[in-house]
Amino acid sequence: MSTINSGDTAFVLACAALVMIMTPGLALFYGGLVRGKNVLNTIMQCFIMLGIASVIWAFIGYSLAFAPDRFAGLIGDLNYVALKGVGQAPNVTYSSTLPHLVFMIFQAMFAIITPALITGAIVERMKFISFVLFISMWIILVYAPLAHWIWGEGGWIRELGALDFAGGTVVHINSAAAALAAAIFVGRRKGFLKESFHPHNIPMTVIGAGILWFGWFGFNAGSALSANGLAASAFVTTHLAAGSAAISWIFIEKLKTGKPTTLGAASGAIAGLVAITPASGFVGPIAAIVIGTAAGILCYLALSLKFSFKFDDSLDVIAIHGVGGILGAILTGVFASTKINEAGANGLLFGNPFLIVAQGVAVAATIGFSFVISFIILYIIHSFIGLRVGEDEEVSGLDFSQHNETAYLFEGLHESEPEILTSEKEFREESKITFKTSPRNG
Amino acid sequence: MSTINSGDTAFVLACAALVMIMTPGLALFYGGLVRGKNVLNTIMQCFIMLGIASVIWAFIGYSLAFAPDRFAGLIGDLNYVALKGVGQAPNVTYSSTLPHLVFMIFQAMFAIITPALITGAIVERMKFISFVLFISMWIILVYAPLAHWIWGEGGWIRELGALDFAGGTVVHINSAAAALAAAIFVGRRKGFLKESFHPHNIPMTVIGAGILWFGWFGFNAGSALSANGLAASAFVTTHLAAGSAAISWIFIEKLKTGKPTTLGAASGAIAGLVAITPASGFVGPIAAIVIGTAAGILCYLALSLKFSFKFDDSLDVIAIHGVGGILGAILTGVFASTKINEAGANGLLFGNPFLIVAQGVAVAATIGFSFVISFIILYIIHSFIGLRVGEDEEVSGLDFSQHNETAYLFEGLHESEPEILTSEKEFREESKITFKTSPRNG
Amino acid sequence: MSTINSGDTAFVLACAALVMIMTPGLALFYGGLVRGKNVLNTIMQCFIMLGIASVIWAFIGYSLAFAPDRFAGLIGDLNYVALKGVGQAPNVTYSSTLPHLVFMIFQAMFAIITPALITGAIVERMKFISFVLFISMWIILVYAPLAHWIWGEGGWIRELGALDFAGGTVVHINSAAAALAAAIFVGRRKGFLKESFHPHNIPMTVIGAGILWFGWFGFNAGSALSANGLAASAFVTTHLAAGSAAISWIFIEKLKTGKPTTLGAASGAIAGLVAITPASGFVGPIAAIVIGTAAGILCYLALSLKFSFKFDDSLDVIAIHGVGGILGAILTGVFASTKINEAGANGLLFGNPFLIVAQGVAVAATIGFSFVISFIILYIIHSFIGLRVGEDEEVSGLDFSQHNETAYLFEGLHESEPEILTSEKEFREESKITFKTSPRNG
Amino acid sequence: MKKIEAIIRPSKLNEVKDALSDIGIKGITVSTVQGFGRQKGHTEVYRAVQYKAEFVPKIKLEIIVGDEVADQIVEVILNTARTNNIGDGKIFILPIEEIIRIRTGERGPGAI
Amino acid sequence: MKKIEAIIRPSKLNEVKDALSDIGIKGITVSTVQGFGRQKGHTEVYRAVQYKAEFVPKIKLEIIVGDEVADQIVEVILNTARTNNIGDGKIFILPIEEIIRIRTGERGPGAI
Amino acid sequence: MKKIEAIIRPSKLNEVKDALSDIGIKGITVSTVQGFGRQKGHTEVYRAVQYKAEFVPKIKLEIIVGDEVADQIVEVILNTARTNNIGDGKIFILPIEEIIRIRTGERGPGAI
Ligand SMILES: Nc1ncnc2c1ncn2[C@@H]1O[C@H](COP(=O)(O)OP(=O)(O)O)[C@@H](O)[C@H]1O
Ligand SMILES: Nc1ncnc2c1ncn2[C@@H]1O[C@H](COP(=O)(O)OP(=O)(O)O)[C@@H](O)[C@H]1O
Ligand SMILES: Nc1ncnc2c1ncn2[C@@H]1O[C@H](COP(=O)(O)OP(=O)(O)O)[C@@H](O)[C@H]1O
Repeated sequence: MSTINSGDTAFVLACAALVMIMTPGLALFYGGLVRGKNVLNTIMQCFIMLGIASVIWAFIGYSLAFAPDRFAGLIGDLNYVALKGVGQAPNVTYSSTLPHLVFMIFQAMFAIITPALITGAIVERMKFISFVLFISMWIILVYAPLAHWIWGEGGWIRELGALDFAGGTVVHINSAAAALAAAIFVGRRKGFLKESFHPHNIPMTVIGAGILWFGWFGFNAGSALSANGLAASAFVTTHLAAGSAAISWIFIEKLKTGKPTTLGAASGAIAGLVAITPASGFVGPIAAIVIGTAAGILCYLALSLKFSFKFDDSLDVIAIHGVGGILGAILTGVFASTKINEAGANGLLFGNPFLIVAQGVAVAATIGFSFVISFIILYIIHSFIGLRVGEDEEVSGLDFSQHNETAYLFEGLHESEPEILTSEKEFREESKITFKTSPRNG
Repeated sequence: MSTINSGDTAFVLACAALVMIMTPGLALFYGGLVRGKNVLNTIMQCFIMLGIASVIWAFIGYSLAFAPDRFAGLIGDLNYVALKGVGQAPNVTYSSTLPHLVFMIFQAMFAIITPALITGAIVERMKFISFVLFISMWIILVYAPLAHWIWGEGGWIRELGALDFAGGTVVHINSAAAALAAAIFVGRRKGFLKESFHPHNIPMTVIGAGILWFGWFGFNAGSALSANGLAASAFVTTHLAAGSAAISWIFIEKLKTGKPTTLGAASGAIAGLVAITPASGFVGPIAAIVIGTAAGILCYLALSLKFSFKFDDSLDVIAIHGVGGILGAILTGVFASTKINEAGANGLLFGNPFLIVAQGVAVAATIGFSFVISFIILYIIHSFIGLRVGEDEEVSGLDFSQHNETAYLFEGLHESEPEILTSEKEFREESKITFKTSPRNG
Repeated sequence: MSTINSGDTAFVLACAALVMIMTPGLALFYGGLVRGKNVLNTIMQCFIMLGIASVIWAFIGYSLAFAPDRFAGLIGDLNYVALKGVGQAPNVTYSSTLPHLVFMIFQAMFAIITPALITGAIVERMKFISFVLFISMWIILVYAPLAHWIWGEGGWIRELGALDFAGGTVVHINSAAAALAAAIFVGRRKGFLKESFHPHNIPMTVIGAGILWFGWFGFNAGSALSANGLAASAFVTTHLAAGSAAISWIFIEKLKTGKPTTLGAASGAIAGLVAITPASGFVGPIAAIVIGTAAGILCYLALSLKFSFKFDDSLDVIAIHGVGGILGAILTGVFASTKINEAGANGLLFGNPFLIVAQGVAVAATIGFSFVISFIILYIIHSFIGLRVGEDEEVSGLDFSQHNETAYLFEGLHESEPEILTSEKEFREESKITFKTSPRNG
Repeated sequence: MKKIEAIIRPSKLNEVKDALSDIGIKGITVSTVQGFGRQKGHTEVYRAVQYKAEFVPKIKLEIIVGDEVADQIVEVILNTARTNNIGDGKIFILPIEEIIRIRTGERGPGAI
Repeated sequence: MKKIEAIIRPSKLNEVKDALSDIGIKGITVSTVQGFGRQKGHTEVYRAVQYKAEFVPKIKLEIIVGDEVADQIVEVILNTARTNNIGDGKIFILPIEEIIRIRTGERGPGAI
Repeated sequence: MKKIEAIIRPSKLNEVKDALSDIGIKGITVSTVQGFGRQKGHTEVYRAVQYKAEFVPKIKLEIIVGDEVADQIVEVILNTARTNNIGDGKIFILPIEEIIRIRTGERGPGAI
């Protein structure tokens, strides 16, 4: 029988809130890494996902991903379109102790942050409108199907036996594959390999990492969909992997460049969080430390890929989310144990060589599908309206060129405020305001 | 029988923490919008509410609002003064599954943020001491009675049948009405309509909006006072309304001024959150999207009010919290459904034209009461000590004039630190510190 | 019988996440107070604790603190080394309704923030590597034993009957005693008493305080280890003490220096939170207001200690965490009541003069033990590799000298990006990148 | 041609700029500086310690003009930037040998 | 010796600096300024209100050089900083009487 | 009258200012600049990529003084700003034609 459990409901709602705050956290993380003339555009690309992805999810995305399977494990049907039938009673397919709405909104938060992750590869040069169109189509055509394949009842990769506790494939590898397509298609920033693109505010980035880490507890532990021992286990593995990766990243950094950096610690933590994501509910704490340590080192080394292949993955989405996600997916196939999670499977270390194969298939399918469809979407938008801002706009910065805004106005010229223009008759005499919402002026 | 439910307790305590963080979030939201010379004063006006409003609430406010009704639905009695009798056992009048202290502290967080919202209308010019006095009296004379009318057992508006799930009237319309009184009485900033008051740090504002959104889940879903389907429903409506409003605001902005702005997305989200607040526990998700979309557009259009009527509502409290709150209250009367919440009522759309009338009465009573009493309080303070800083103080900034502080000290002059003065004998020889707490010096 | 309660589990996991976010919050709180050239190092010293302390805790710290007592209440045994046996089933010694992992990770968060607190005393001058070594040894040799003494089953101070609900001794007095040792041993900053060390970003500090306050709900209420009336009570006392202390600090500040400051309100709030920590689960709300008010005043007055004794406790760890912690521990001996918490004891006010004696012993033992062992650890590190950066490095700032980074790059010189150096052959022709991870270049 | 440098209060920038604009000045270069002079800075307080800021934020204007308008500009600045309180600032006049407009390569007064 | 002051676009700083370096210039002092001139600033929008920014961010270079290289420097700046759009900036040449290197106390051209 | 411009290390500002104050200098205008010279900037590292910062933060002092004290000021700056390491900076002396105190309208040496 399905009765709602208040502890589980409290837990998963709190986790949904935690995952929600990850998107503003990501906005800070990315925002600090770009130049000051592009920080608002970077923040905006994350923030607006809270609007766009949420609405798309409610109308169609959730149904495609989690409504009963329609075609051979490929896509959900339209039963839940516009949240029809998604109410306060449980959806026993996914959880018998939670209101269906709780499961839906928890999943919505994943559909918000995943496209936001992609932006790291195209910051400082993509048209905002093209970005919005790209991401809108992407959620429907890439994210929802993939979520169905891997998490949906009847999804073909799930049926295959591949494990992804909280989104190593669906979220991280998926966004990284799309990021690669986008970085290639949108092209390099003016000055790539010639100029430094010095982060404009590293404290902002580190705080963003702190918020991401905080929210990731919701991401991973919440994926247990219940406030139980499994949630606790996922919580612990998440924390330990993040911490170990922060250490291993600054350790190798110290070896390679002489000093441990703050940005390195923050980047390492994120790499660890990415890598533990698929494994978090299947492995024990020491395995988590191994996974985290490996992620810190491997993702650090993967930073060189973009220079070797000369694509401008500006904020290293591929090195961190791609490589970290693949590492995590594969190591899940090594360290997973049914002692941790009965609903899971044993990995290589516990005598089962098949899991790692399934994990490999899941990874390959995710990369292939996401890359190809993302490329096609980009191609279509490119053909109609273009993907990239003009060179002048890139030089003057996207905050101004895309949003008519400037992020900061610091000391000194406070009193030299710019003039206000007006076109409202009644103000003209006494002021210089242009006010654009007035009905008389509209 | 009343037994404490651990899931509900966990949930509402977590929600209380979420509502608490909204006040620092508001400090960021407002702080980023003012000029750099006033950012600390703006932050302080929010932050200090965590002290002042909390203590007033514990001593008297909670009792006036939620102790048993005293005069015909107008005010609570003094039974709970200084939290007498407010303990670990439930107060079954409001919730039988929560410790009474949980209900009290959850409500306290609302009494903190509501006065903080008002500050948006008087930033950059009001004396700090006058502000503190105003707000202290306001919590007792305006907030507590209104909370009693609308949420208190026996409160006359509650008896009338008006619905306000989480504070559309009590929090938003109320603070906006007081903000109008304050904006008028305190007067316009020097340079209003002539100079621009360019926000000094928009990333700060957007992050503030993110934190507000995050905290708002506690605000609205927590108002279910239980971790159940209703809480889930309120959580979902909150999220969707915020997201839709962010979209609709930047959409109309694009039509009117050519570009979607980051500040617009953040402002729209807040408008949507305001509008859904009274409705959040009574309407379904699609209604929430409609309410949010309407709020984004209407609040945007309402921005012009302050220019038409020439009051300096500096950070648009009236346009966002006033107009958004009224819209939400009225649309609650349209979209409310007992299918969502049995304890609620049906709105116009579900065949009940009376609810909208009750909502209108609630709105009108709130505006009238709050505006008039706020005006009287301001008048009294004005008569005794004045409300406004001197013109010189306004020019040099309130951070310095009210708090002897400067918010930022960036690169370059780091080494040219100001001298330290001393009046402590023993230091005079070797240093120049003035230390003000030394007992020998006091 | 021990069965896991989902409400309690949800609550304590949420609280663990809240305590985790305190460390990034502390990074902001401290980071804003230092000069811009040292902000990253300051943030890093906090952030890296999330890595180092977590891993040490998992491998050995938790076992030393909470495994069954080994030597007369002095230390736990090695049963839980590497989290052996710490699983999803409850550890009934500490909580019968939570998975053991939940208790472990909740405690881990305390072991992270405690060493981070110490950094306030040595910012802007300590070598990063020496700091890391110091803190690693400190967690094992100081923190874990002390936690065992006071919280461990069989710990001698616990047996004595001293009360410390959430860490007044273990966390605050302990970190302050170590801070004193470190401030003395590492020495004063160049320019101490001669130059001002003007905070570079007070909004950052205030927001840090807001996040700390938010997280402190997890710290204190979570220490009830259950979502019940006691947790609610601790939540309320925490909030009221923080609020009262913010008020009393700015009040005495106004008397002494003429104006209430924003930094004062934030500092006062932290002082109140510190002082209520040991008392939070034993006293009622009015006692909490008394404790908070006293903390705001006393910690303010204690700021002068560092000038009288001329140690450079740069960010006032001793005045706030030391004095505040001692005050709280003693007042717990005054205001504790078994009416609030049956598992506690009555204090002086409720007729029991013995509790205050036990509290005094706990305080003295904590200070003595922590100070002496910290000093020894510092001495060892000093002898081998030194504690302090060179004078040149101090002048140019620790961000650069310890981490090769610069925190901010603001407007104006955006386009004058520094050149990128290269030593990778294939790039030499077309660019100037030095890439340090390339295997060909490694 | 002359180079006129003026150190003024930040709060006067808009007024001065508008007044200069009114008399036909087409170009000004503005920067933020810190002044040390008779006017004393604020006393700020952090954690009970008072600091005296010795530097006062000022705005520096640099204007290149033909010899004939120099006096007029000085007049305009004197009239608009003055508050009669200590700290109003200074005007310096320097000789200048050449001015070139980068866009066109024009030299001399025509490039102003 | 001459003092050359050039007001240029921020986006041209790197190019100008590299070009000057190439012709053997060893020292430059750079600062950020706000320019008011024929080039008009951006129109920004905050909460439906449009603001016209009258100041445009510019970079100011100051270079002290011997008389003989002054012309060459002007040439280099003209060639690299020019975009042919309004707002390219100005070059000013001022006389200078003495230059001293603090490190060594050297005076005159050798101190450049 | 002379205009003395000095480019110094940020860490020397306080010392120089105090020393100038001691010899009776009443006014100084200070600004932050970036220097490009023999002294090379830091090498910073972001995500495994090393960047060489070519600009070094410096402080610029501007002091208008009567002809007679110019040499004394140069002396004082040389003595206090010197560390004998590359990057100590430069002093430039420029001629100045007039100085006016805005507050009073005074001109010439009395306005200094
Ligand atoms: N001799 C000087 N050289 C350079 N700048 C000066 C000089 N004297 C004053 N200033 C600048 O002018 C500003 C105002 O001078 P101050 O002495 O405070 O007041 P006043 O202009 O009213 O005499 C100072 O802050 C400083 O920036
Ligand atoms: N007479 C002047 N005095 C000082 N600075 C000037 C003067 N004229 C122009 N400038 C500076 O040069 C910059 C460019 O000038 P502007 O008139 O916009 O374009 P252009 O250089 O193409 O004629 C201005 O922003 C200003 O900083
Ligand atoms: N010819 C010059 N013109 C303008 N500024 C210069 C010149 N030469 C040096 N500078 C300034 O002086 C600073 C110090 O010069 P640098 O060559 O690094 O060392 P040093 O002063 O010891 O010779 C530079 O950073 C730059 O700001």
